[in-house]
Amino acid sequence: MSILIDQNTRLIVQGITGREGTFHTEQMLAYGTNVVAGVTPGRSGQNVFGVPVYNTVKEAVEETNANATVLFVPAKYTAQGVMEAMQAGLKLILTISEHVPVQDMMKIHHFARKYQCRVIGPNSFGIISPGKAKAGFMAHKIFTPGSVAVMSRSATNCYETVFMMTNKGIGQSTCIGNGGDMIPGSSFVDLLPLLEEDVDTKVIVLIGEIGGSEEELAAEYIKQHVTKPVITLIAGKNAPKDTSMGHAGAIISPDGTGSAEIKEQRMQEAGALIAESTQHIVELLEEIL
Amino acid sequence: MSILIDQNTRLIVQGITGREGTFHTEQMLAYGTNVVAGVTPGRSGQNVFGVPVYNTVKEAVEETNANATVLFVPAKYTAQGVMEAMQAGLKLILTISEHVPVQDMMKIHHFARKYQCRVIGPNSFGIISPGKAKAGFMAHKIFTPGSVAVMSRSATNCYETVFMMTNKGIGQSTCIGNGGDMIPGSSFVDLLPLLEEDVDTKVIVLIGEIGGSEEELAAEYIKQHVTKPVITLIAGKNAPKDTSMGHAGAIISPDGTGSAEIKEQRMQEAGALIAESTQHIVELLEEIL
Amino acid sequence: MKLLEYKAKELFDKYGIRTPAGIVIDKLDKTNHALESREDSDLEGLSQKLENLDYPVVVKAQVQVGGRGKAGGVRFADTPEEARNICIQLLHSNLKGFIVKELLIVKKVSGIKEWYVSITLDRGNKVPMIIFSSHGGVDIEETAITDPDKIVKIGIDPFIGIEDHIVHYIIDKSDIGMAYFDEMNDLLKKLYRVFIESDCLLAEINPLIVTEDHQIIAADGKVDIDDSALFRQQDILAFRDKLQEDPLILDARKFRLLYIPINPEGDIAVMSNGSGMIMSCIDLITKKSMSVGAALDLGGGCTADRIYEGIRILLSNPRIKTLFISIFGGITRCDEVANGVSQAVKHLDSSKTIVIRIEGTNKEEGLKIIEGIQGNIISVDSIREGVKVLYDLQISNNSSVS
Amino acid sequence: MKLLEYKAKELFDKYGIRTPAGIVIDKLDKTNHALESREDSDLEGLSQKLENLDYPVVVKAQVQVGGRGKAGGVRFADTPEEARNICIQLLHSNLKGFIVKELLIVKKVSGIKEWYVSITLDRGNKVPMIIFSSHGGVDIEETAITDPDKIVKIGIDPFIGIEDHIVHYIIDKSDIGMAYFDEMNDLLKKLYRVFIESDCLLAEINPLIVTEDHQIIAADGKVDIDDSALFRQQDILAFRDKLQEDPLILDARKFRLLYIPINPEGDIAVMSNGSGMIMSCIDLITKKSMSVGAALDLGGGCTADRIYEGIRILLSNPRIKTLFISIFGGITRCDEVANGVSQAVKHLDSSKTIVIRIEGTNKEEGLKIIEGIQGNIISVDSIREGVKVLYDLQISNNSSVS
Repeated sequence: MSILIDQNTRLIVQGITGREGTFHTEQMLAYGTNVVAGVTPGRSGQNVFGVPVYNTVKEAVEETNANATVLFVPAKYTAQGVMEAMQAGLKLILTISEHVPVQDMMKIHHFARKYQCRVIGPNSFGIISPGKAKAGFMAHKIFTPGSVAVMSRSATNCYETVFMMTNKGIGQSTCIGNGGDMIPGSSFVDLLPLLEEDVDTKVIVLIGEIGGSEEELAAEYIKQHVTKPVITLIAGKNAPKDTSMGHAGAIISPDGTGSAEIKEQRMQEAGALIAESTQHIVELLEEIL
Repeated sequence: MSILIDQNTRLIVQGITGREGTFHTEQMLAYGTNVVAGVTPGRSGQNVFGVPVYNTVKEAVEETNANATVLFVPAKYTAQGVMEAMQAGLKLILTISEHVPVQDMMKIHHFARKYQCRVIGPNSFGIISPGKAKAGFMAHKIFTPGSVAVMSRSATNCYETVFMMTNKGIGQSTCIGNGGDMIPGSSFVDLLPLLEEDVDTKVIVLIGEIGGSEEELAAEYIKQHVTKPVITLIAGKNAPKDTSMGHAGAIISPDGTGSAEIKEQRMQEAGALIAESTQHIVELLEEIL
Repeated sequence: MKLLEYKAKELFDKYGIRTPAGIVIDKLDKTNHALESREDSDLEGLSQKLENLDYPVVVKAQVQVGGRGKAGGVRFADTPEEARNICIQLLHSNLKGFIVKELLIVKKVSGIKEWYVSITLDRGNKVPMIIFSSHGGVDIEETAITDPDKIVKIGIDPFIGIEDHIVHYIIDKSDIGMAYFDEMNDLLKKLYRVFIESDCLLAEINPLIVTEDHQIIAADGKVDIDDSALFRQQDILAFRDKLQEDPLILDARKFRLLYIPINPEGDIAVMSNGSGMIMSCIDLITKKSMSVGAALDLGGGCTADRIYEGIRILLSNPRIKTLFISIFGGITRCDEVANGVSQAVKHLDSSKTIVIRIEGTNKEEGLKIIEGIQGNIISVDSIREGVKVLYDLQISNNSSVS
Repeated sequence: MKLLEYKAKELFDKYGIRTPAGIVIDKLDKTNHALESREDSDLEGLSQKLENLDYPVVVKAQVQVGGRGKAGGVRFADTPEEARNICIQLLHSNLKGFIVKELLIVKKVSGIKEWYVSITLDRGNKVPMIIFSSHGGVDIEETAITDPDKIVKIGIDPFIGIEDHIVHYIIDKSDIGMAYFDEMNDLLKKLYRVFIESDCLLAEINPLIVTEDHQIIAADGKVDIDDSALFRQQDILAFRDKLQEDPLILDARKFRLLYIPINPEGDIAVMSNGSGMIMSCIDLITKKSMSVGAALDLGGGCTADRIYEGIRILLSNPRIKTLFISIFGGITRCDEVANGVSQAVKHLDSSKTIVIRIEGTNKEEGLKIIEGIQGNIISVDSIREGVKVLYDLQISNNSSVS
């Protein structure tokens, strides 16, 4: 078992005829992902590596019975594409682009609640359940099947960690890129219940960073509901206040909200193991497993 | 036990200083309902029969820890009042006025899903759990505690039925006025799960009428999930097509959608007992109990 | 509330939906007078109006009735003279029971295709729904039955509205071709605005004519407005008075009472303080093979004088022989009802009978008043008993007639 | 992106929010020239502008810096002459490191109260949040700590917006009195429109001055716009070029690179292909008591020439002695990185060192290129090893200096 993405996923690629969409469709197919349809308005009837293209998500769903979608579309069209996918009834929507306007994501957040669907991203590398399927743009070679779930706001910190894990023979059940934006479609606390339930996940690695209060909320949830060991890294301990660290979401408010100290403290109180670096995460994993 | 309304309900009356609001606050208090606050903008600091009045629902909730509200406000202000109650965090909202615009109710329906709250009405007499509490304007004298739950789109058919039940010594667990509008806040299918679960409800009476497909959806649910006996009456078997029968929702489409025949058929297939009249409902109850 | 075609056209025009150019012949008082007296010399106003049109034209009688075309209410004219003759024939004529008071005269549009489009309320999903078919025109209802695949339906999230993918979907499913995207996109978004901003229950265009140069034109429209929202649709509310409605409906409305015509042949009337009970009574009466002609809903808390008016209105219909009043009093007080009835019985035609059943608030006081009433009134203690009395009356009436 | 006060005022004015009347002194090229040469005779343009104002006025230096008032950047004048002198003193002066290029001169507003209001993004609840206090002005931050009850916060559902009950709630909780309902209602709805329509992260008014005749005036404003939304805020995007930003930020932006100033005293720079790794590197470096001066985020898929420019920009800061490059290549190819570095090393100042660690796509090719580079470059195999090398360099630098 894995969560969210596996062999039963029937994936749509929105923006499949674009440069990124085409490239990663090939990559995902090569990894074994069941990409059943692509969507680009005005390109119905074409195909990309044998994947049929439709004008609308709704037709793609009706024709192929797809159950998830990944968007390779520019940030300015992301909200529109996500809303289309929601209205077409999809319950898992992954969005990759960086720099989606905050108000667009605010809108998506509220609609996702209404449509009871899960949005991952934006500014996310996607999701991979190693050995089964991937949806997104992650360099899949570094991943290997196993029992550690990884959730990360940062792609590079996740890759770094996973690479070292794989080198040490520690595999992953599912790795999720939450994305580095101010308003992610899903935050740690939205995904923790799935990981806690997943029989194939033995340890949860949670790579957070400064800004917002997702880690604090996750800590509260971990305290009350999570029985599995959790290892966490909070990046940005030495970032200056009121300065965005590249990720739109990685910013400590002038009043100190979103600082790494509070996040680490809450996580410690919740019983999570605090890692000092990506390498330290792997060392802690070696101790536990 | 009862559902939705009982001794633990802490009720707000929105529009408490209006003629209807004041009159029914007195009635509800007399029946033992715990009316904890009233709301009328600009009337903060006043009180009505000892009930403190606030300018906003949010303040009323903060000050009195209220958990339900009933609106005695004109139809044109109903949507606004309901939305305010939702935003103040209330999860049970009863609305009484007739002739709320359809698009207002459409809006309310979608927001209620988002706020995960239950709206009953509009054009509803409210809810009563006999002997415990009532919220609404029903003539409570005819009700008596017991084990039959009644849900009705029509107030008069409900009264008529309950009056005869009480005369025959058959009491009610909870009676709910779903309201006669095109888009009710809650329809039968939304409430059936609560009645199926309620240990004090032994039989469910469902008084429907022509128009829409609430009875058909209820039948589907009953077939699959309801183990208790269900008695149903469908009013309007002889109403002409394309003519509203007083209730905005009681209208058979030109194409025949919403006819009583289909509703009765579906209910019969679901194993419900079909009553020919309100009096027949009571006769069937006497046979069952 | 259903709008007349010309009012629907006016609404479409306001939102920039393309409709055929045309005029409305209505408040031509002089013309009307002339028509009544058939004095041709007074019809100059009409002639002048007709001169400026682009021929051929269609002259359409503005009446709220189905099958208008077959009844001769839609006619074509190639010249102003022809049009004038048709106008004279149609104005003030009787079309299936309705007097023709207005005519809509529009340029005859010829097209290469006839489509159908409407936005309606999907009660199940609580959203506006677009219905589109590339097989529009008079046969749309048949198409819906014989070839449902030719009809595309798609719900619109009211908080999102019509985005491009909705238009793409409709075009793909109906196979009309992406060349129509701009026209369809523009039309659907405008029609949706009409639907939302005018509180519609239905906004329909049929036929939607596709011209040779691929423009689409709303050749005929039906619009139904939510009665509950008329308070914020002042423009349309004002128009309501122009509609030819049953005078009894209008009379009742003055007293905030709801008169509902049921079966034109029926000889029983039903009055109650709630529509649920009205429907229940009609069901029981009809089950006994009797026929209800009309019903009247008093609503809650009705007073004696309004009850009196309600009875007067129901019994002013000469077909109605018997009135069944069934009251379950909550806010409505039985003594008020009894007082209203008492007043009404004084003016009661001797051939008519009132059967009354009261229950609930102030029942005892009400019964006492009823006992004191002299006249054709029978008091009963339940709906079922009331229906039995109605049945007995029917039998004795029939036997006395025969 | 934070707007200068006068641009915030311009935005408020556009939405009809009441602000003090005033002028902006900016593109007075002649004036500026005159100021530089201190030739009084050339200042006529300025004098003329100042003549038409309503005195007393406040002259405010337009710079993006906190504590502007205490640093002498906000001054009062009773006459045009006084204003002129202040202008001459302030324009082109240096205020906490920023050259004053624009002045906002407004009528001095005297009020009976100073309130605070802002709309900000509540990241937790994903809604705009109104923050209001009847204890506004310079002490607002202190009030937030010492007297949090004096600050009212309420979230706005973005699909509903500000309804009357929101305004009632704020008035009740802050106890300013219902007499201010109309003014507050108007202001909040306008400020909310500013927030939504301009894609704000923050729209703040402080102080919000209440005049003797109970009008409320936005005397100073802060507006922060979502950078990701600038594509649809063309007006504001154009204004960005006016802001005085670190020239290195501007230089990097030209190459679609993100330059992030960290500690002005730091002598190490960090470059990576993702902000997560940048933060991780800074954390590890700082933990070893070293200090990072700046960082540069390459983003994904960066090419050799852009990498070259990134290195050039980071090392153009004379304080920076060592550059740590850490790459985990997914889309980014290690050979491209190595080629960029190779190019940069050719121009490398002999006092500076590059420490590089590459991993991922095309690592082998990259390492081969790096091996061939002649110059101050050290290749390492992990972040931890890289930090250790940085530490050793620091030690040896320090000892060689001492």
